[in-house]
Amino acid sequence: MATVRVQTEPFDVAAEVQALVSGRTDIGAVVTFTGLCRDEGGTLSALELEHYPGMAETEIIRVAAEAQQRWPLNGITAIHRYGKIMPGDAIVLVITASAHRTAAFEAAEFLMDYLKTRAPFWKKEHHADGSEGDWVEAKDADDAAAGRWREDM
Amino acid sequence: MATVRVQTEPFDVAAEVQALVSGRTDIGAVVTFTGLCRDEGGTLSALELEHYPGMAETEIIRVAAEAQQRWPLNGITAIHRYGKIMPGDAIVLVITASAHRTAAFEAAEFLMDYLKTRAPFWKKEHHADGSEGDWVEAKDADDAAAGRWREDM
Amino acid sequence: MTELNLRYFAWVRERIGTAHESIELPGDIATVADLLGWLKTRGPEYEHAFEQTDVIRTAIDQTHVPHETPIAGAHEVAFFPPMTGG
Amino acid sequence: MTELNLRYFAWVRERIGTAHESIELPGDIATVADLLGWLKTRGPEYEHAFEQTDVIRTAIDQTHVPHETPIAGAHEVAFFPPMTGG
Repeated sequence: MATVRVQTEPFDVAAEVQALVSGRTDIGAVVTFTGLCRDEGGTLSALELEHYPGMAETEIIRVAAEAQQRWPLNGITAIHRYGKIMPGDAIVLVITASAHRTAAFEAAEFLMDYLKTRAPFWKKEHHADGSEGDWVEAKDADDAAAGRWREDM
Repeated sequence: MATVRVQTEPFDVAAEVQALVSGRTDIGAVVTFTGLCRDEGGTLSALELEHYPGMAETEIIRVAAEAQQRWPLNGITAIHRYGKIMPGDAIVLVITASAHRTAAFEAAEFLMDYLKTRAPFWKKEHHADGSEGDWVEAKDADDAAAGRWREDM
Repeated sequence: MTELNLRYFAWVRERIGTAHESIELPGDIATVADLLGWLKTRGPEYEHAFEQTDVIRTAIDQTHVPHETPIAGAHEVAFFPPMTGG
Repeated sequence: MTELNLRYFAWVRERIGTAHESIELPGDIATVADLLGWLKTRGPEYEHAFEQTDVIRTAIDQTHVPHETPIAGAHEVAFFPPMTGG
């Protein structure tokens, strides 16, 4: 019961939520997370997202399956875009639905933490002044965020 | 920078998100929480939500202000409905926007935990078999969830 | 004697049979707890509503307060069960 | 000699100057670490891409693996920097 897509096109959060909850009366909580491209105080003109086709979908499906094992969920949607993304535009969407709010919140956070550290996507910055930008560096904070879900800890 | 409403009418999550993020390029993360009426395995035909007019808005505004002091947020929207709510329909909406995902997630959870324990709303169940339902009892789990945000702990 | 507006919500309201009333407050009532004790003497419906005072939540002028709070200067006191919104 | 498909992403791809290539794998290469060591001998662009092998992430047939993993039976090995999606 997970919908996973990797695409260049923008996504419609409302339509994705609707697809998940429509006609159901057993869902008590829906959490959505949308990750957006920031312009970093006007210095960034776009992000270029590269991905590993095939593996990207596989890793997200794996993370979604793990979330469904850990929490009692009615459904999961995870969509990750690639290609050129402008400031203010959405990059990633995660939706979780559950009978109870704690499961929905925790599963959404888990999905985002794991997406960031396991799904093969890389961001390159394009500078507003036209100069070539750098590849965004992975953050230790993201590894730490993913680490807190380790069950052996 | 908080939008707080207490109303009988349904709300439009997409429109509320749009109102919060439109034209901005400093937001990196938007979390929405929607609380829905469950039919409890078909036994519940509706929930009747009673509230304390005036105090309900005041308490939600207070909780939103506290969230804004604790986390670096770009904006908060909190909408709570009252009156008769059918299974599958939305009761409450919380939206948080921030540069970073952790702040947005934590603030949304905080808002929901505090809404549940501080905002003067009460739910009465209407049974599907036509018999008079009971008032929903407050859960110790909700007090515990709110308690974890105490800064003196 | 001071006039005080009382409001009741949810099952407190149902048991008492009214959503609000104005009362003349006897002079020897200092705190919320005193007021609850006095209200319980006003009839079986009040006794039923307030039989377990420890579960009753109180707001003075729309702010949550504990039962030991003085009610001097209050315009409106509300009694209700623990909240179940969200 | 076995044919192996190699894929490179992000700055690993940029430094090497190609996104994928097919190589004939020398027989004495057993693990991912061996493969990285051998690739570094193929020219300055490879040396630059793999100068810090501890930051290089690897996938064998689209599954993350540590550097000590044997590559026998692999069809596709990918090298890339730590992921920065989400």
